[in-house]
Amino acid sequence: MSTHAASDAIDHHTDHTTTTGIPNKKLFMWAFLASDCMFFGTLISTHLIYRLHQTPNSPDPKKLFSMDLTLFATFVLLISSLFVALAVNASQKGSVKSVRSLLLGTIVFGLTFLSCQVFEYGNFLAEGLTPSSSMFGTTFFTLTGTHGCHVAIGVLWLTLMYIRTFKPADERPWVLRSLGHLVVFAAVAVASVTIVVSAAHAVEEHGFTAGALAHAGQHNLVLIAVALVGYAILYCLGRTRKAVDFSQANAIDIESLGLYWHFIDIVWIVIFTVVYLLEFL
Amino acid sequence: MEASSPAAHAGTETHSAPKRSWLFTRPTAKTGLVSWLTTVDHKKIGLLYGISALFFFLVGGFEALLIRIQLAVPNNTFISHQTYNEMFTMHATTMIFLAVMPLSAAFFNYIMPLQIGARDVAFPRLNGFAFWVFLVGAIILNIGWFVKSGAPDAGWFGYAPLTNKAYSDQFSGDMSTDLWIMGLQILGVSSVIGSLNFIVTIINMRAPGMTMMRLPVFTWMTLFTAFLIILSFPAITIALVELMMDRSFNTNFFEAAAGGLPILWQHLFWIFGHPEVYILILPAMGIISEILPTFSRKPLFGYPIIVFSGATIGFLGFGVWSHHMFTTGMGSVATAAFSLMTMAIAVPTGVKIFNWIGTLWGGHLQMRTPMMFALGFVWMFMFGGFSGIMHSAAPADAQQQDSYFVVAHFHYVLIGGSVFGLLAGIHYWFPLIFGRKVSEFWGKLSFWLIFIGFNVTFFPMHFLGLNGMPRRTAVYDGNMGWNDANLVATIGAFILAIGIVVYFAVMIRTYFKGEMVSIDPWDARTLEWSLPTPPPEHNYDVLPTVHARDAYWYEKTHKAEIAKEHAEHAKTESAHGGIHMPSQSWFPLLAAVGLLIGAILFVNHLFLWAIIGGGIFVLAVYFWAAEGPGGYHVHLDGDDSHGHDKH
Amino acid sequence: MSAPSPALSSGHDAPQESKFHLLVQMAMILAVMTGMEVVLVYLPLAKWIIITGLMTLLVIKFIIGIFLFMHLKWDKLFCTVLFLIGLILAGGTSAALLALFNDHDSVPLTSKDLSAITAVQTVKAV
Amino acid sequence: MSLPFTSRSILRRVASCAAVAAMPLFLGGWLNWLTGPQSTIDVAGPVAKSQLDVFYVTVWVTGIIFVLVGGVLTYATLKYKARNAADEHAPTPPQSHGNPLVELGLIAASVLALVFIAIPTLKAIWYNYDVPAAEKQNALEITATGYQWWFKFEYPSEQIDGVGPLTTANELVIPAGRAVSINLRTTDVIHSFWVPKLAGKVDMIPNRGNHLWLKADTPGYFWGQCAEYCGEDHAVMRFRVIALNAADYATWLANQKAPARSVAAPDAAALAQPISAPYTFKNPGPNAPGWSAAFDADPLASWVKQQHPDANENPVLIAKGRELFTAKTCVTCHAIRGSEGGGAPFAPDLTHIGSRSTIAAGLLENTPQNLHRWITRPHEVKPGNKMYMGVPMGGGSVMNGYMKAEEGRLVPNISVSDDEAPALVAYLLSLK
Ligand code: HEA
Ligand code: HEA
Ligand code: HEC
Ligand code: CUA
Ligand SMILES: [Cu+2]
Repeated sequence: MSTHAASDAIDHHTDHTTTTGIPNKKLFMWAFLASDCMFFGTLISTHLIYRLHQTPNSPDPKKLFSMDLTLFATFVLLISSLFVALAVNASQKGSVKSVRSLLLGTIVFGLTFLSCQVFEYGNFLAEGLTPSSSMFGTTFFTLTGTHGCHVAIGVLWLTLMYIRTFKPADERPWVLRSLGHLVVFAAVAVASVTIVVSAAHAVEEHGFTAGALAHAGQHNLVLIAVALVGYAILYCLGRTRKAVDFSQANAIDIESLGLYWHFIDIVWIVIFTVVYLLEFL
Repeated sequence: MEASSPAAHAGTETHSAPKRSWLFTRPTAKTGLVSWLTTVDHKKIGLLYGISALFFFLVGGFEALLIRIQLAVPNNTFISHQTYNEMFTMHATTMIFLAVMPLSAAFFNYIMPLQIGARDVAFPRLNGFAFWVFLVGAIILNIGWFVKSGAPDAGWFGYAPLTNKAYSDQFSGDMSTDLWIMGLQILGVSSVIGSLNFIVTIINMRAPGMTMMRLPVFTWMTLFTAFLIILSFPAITIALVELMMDRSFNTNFFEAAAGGLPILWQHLFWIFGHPEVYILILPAMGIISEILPTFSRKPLFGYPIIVFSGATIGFLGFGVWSHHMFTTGMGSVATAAFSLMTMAIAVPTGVKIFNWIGTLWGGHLQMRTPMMFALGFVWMFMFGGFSGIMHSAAPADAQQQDSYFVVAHFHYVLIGGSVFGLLAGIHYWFPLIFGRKVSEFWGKLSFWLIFIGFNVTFFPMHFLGLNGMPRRTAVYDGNMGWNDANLVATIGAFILAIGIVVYFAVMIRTYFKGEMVSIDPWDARTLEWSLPTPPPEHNYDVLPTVHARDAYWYEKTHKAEIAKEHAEHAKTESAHGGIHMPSQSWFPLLAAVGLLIGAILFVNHLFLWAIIGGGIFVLAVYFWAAEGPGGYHVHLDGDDSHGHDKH
Repeated sequence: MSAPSPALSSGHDAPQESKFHLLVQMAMILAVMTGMEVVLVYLPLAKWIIITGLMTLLVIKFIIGIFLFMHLKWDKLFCTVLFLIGLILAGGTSAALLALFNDHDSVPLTSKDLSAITAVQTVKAV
Repeated sequence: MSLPFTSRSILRRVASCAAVAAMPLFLGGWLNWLTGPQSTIDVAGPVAKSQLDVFYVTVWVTGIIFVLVGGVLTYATLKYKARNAADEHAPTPPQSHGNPLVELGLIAASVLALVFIAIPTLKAIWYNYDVPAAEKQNALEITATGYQWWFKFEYPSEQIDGVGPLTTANELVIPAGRAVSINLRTTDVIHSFWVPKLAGKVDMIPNRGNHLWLKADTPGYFWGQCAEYCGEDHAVMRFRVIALNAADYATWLANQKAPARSVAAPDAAALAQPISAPYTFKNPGPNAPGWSAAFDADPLASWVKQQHPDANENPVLIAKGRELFTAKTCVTCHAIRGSEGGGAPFAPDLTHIGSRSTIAAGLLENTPQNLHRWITRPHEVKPGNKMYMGVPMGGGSVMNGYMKAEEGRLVPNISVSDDEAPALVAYLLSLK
């Protein structure tokens, strides 16, 4: 709670204003994650229970799942997890620059993961598997969708944190600009994801050829334009040279975010094994 | 109220540098509507919880009276089947989620930080948010009364597939079940957020010297309750999500024809539901564990064991859920396992009872009203616990499940237990909170009316159950041998209602006209009583240092030592810039409003529009984060030498 | 309550540097283990061996995740305890649920294998 | 501070007077309040008996503990209570903190007490689960299916050629002294099968193959009721179980397996005559009871009487009723085997409705008055019942009943007037 200026050696593992020395935010996150264990525990159990007793019309997940895609998504999430871990590390050393790039990296990988999921959903829907078509669809979409929502919230949080690092040190009005930043960010993210997913679909259909890519590009000209303009704006917004109000003292914020992100990653590790791999036996 | 407090006439000064956008101008009103809407003071939030809870207690009680009138005589036509079903659904939902839980939360908020010697909870704005979200949930649940679809009517545990669209929605657009789902979901969010806050507060915000094994038992029970909440609510959250998916997006979770398992709902619900009943009782046990020592003038007997048994009850409580499902054909092994686990809970619970008696033993019992309610609690809870044990024997329960025997059991533990405990707590802490004391005569009169009315209402229900009367039945025939007991129960309910009315009338009168008291009217033992009444906004002028378990009792017996210590600490504290207090904020309220708008649109199946609400919510949270915790310093008039420092 | 321990501030900077490498290495180990999992699935081994293997790998990944990536190793023990309460309860609840639904009394009427089971029962009864 | 002593003693006196006054109520009530037709105490079969025995064990164990703990509590309260001003201001008692030995002893005692409960509990759980092996061979199998808001009973061992198993509704007839194994099914929501005097309940859960077993020691007539909340009419979803000795059971079976009784129709001239109803109908209003003390005096005998055709039955009315039954589209839902159409599985089989002692799911006794009331005003008897509202068939389609949905509103579809009803009543009652 202390608002005194950061002394030169901040101890990131103990907060001397609290009784136990554990920073409040960290304790809060761990308690929340304990709760989230029950959340995902019951949700995954639901899926497994329905897998245990399949209905006769149940589709064969082995035929639907794409091991390549899932594996790719898993690695993507793993790398994003590493990035966020490094971001925490960097923030504790107070290097705002590397925090920013690491956060950006996490965001990119988080979005890539979401793109994979969108892509996968698209394939499943095309194969006729919908949330209401069968029990497998119901539990699969609900489980992975809930996880995906957690990832999306995580990406939003990461983005806000990223923008937060630009908060000027003086009390200049900054909120509106930050909101603009966020909106452009969101537009770019949505546009990029859409483009990538449609490119992936094109590649899947026609093979990895220039023609396929060009075809996908043609269909998404507007989006590509939006994305390019957006990137330019983001680049400008990211060029602040002024002093910012972000220091080692904020490491705990990054760390809380990191805890959340890692946990989602770990949940995915569980999902990867019990929802995907087990079906291949 | 704050103004009348002796120490609170204080200079304040904001923390942060001057140039702030109007968006982030922190509200500073200390009285009036705005002060309540933007408050982050745990005591004000506690009062908000308390008042809402008591209001809903009356509403729930009113619904109960309608139930009792309908059942007074056989084949009654006072209300229709449909209305009756709405009544018991809403009665239970209201009593559990809108009355007892928030009333417990009121005590957690008001008393717990005082007991651990803190100035506020760990996340003050989050605390305000939890309350507003609670109110949103309460509103959503009760909208049904005012719209065409009617109030929720699927029973308080909403067994699938009765909640599926096919059965709740057969001939008309019925959104009452959607309201129920959304209301509970939102209440869950509120409870979990509040509980996370309490956990962090208790672990991290204790005054120096307040080790865990010196925590007052009420604080311990707050901690356990908070843990039960954060660990059990996720199960119902998932169940409600699945149900919501079924209703809104045509998934199959509980669609038997598509392979859905309605029994899964029961498991998920009771994985939450059984811990929930301990969520309802542990706070009351905590209150009782404060009152009995105070009025016996002795420390709590077997403190460590009481604490440990609280933890055991909480933990075991997660392993017994299927005792609500003994009649669902689980198979012998599962039934036996849950039967034995349930019985095991009697041991730690018994330990508490024994220790409370041990506390009385050899004491000087002062029979004040809170003490009467506390003793009433011990008797009635024990009685209800015994019928719980009868349920836990699965073969016997096959005859009792869904009969009035269960209704008797749970009202004994819920009213005789939770409600008695909470009513005792109101009496006990009233002088601290409002500086006035309830008249003993009227207090005791209300106690006896409630006690007698309660027993006359619910004792006969054991017989009704054993005589085969199923619960949730709007009418019964006159040839079943149930007429007398039902009539007696209805009469009892009215005695009980009179008792409650007396109780409330006395409270209101006392608030305005009651006998004024000064510090520590009961000669109590825990820290909160060292405060002036009502406590100032910053609670403690000087943060206390705790030397023993009954901290205030120790202070009273070591006056000189403590005075010296206080003086020293006061000096250091003002050298550090005075007392730091968190700033008020609009954003918790705003975020909750966003939630309300989104939820209402969602239950009307306007999914895209609901995003508006979500947007308001996200924006409010964003501003909340951007405005930062803020804060200002209070400088007590007493030590002017340190004056209004520049910061 | 807790006195500031002198060890903490001294052992501060050096481990930070090595922590970077540690984290990168851990990510690589996790990646390798994920690869192993996938390979394991396709190996011609008995089902129970594969499942045991998968679960072991899962647990190890989980532990690396929480202790190293999530810093539990360096944090106060209480954080670990706090999280484990949730984890153990969730694990226990899930296990109990699966056991309950695995019981033959719980085989749903729509189950694919119900016919198989009734067949077995009739064979036994005869 | 302290209370005026006078008012305290007045309070106490009032309280004890009330307690004394209540005593006979509770003690006398004990008997009256536990012997109803759905009593779980006054049992009539081995399953209910085993459950009752466990219950008594719990009552004894907890009762003794209650007396002991309550006694100590009372003693402590009375002994240590401050009675006067001197007590109030006495110096504080010794600040003692606890006694581990006492605690451990009490914990051990509690565990011991629980063991006493646990052993019979475990035994009974296994006993209740299924018919004992020795009786399995001889057991009768029944399939009971819950519908919103009535019960269907099928006898898989009693197949009728070209039809399937013998099917009845709302009254389950079983042989006394023989174990009955009941499969519990439902097609809509959860219901629960509960005949307190014979056995504790087991739920009927969608997509779940539950079962229970029970046995009636002697012939008798038993009340049962749905015990899981199942929607609007849960309160009036009842049924009966009739246990007969072997010979009576065989007779009953033979009669039930036969097609519906057909009363020879009189000639056309007789049919053309207007016939006045053999009774005058008085509408008793919604929720009015449908039972009579005369029936309850000896329900089994009353049931037996119901098996035989009424001596004064009027063939003209019956024939008219039979026509109406088709004309009013009752046949689309109800099966009357051997005469009108096949009916549908979601409505009670009416082949032998005249021989049942109750209608509308055990709610009303099967008398002309009550039948009349039911078929003219089903919604007053059972608001929202599916015969009135129509039966949902899944996928949003509905088999229309007395009402049908039109443009989102319910409009009348079938109506049976008070003048038409006597014919239908006569016909239905003739189906013995
Ligand atoms: C405050 C809430 C509360 C509390 C504390 C309890 C406490 C207990 N409950 Fe209760 N219960 C409910 C609220 C509560 N219950 C509700 C709301 C329902 C119904 C839900 C619904 O269907 O709507 C319910 C239903 C319910 C059922 C399901 C009944 C059914 O539907 O068929 C069962 C079954 O086992 C049960 C058992 C118990 C037991 C064993 C305890 C034990 O914790 C009690 C332990 C206490 C004692 C035993 C007394 C003191 C002990 C001693 C003096 C020691 C010595 C004693 C012995 C050795 C026996 N309860
Ligand atoms: C904490 C929980 C709690 C509390 C306090 C109560 C309190 C009461 N309950 Fe409740 N009850 C439940 C929880 C609770 N109940 C639950 C969980 C169920 C199961 C529901 C289900 O099956 O789904 C249930 C069901 C239930 C039934 C069974 C219904 C059925 O199965 O058909 C009955 C029947 O008598 C009943 C009666 C009462 C009575 C008379 C009170 C009394 O104690 C109430 C006392 C209070 C008052 C009498 C208020 C007095 C106020 C006024 C007179 C003023 C009114 C003014 C305004 C509204 C402005 N309750
Ligand atoms: C939509 C289908 C439907 C139609 C049409 C219908 N019924 Fe019914 N009937 C039912 C259902 C469903 C019940 C069970 C109602 C209950 O008890 O909740 C029932 C119950 C009965 C019963 C009581 C049966 C018992 O065993 O308790 C009688 C008698 C009866 N109907 C007669 C009639 C007559 C006469 C008509 C025509 C005028 C008719 N029904 C038309 C569906 C129908
Ligand atoms: Cu069927 Cu209640
Ligand atoms: Cu329970």
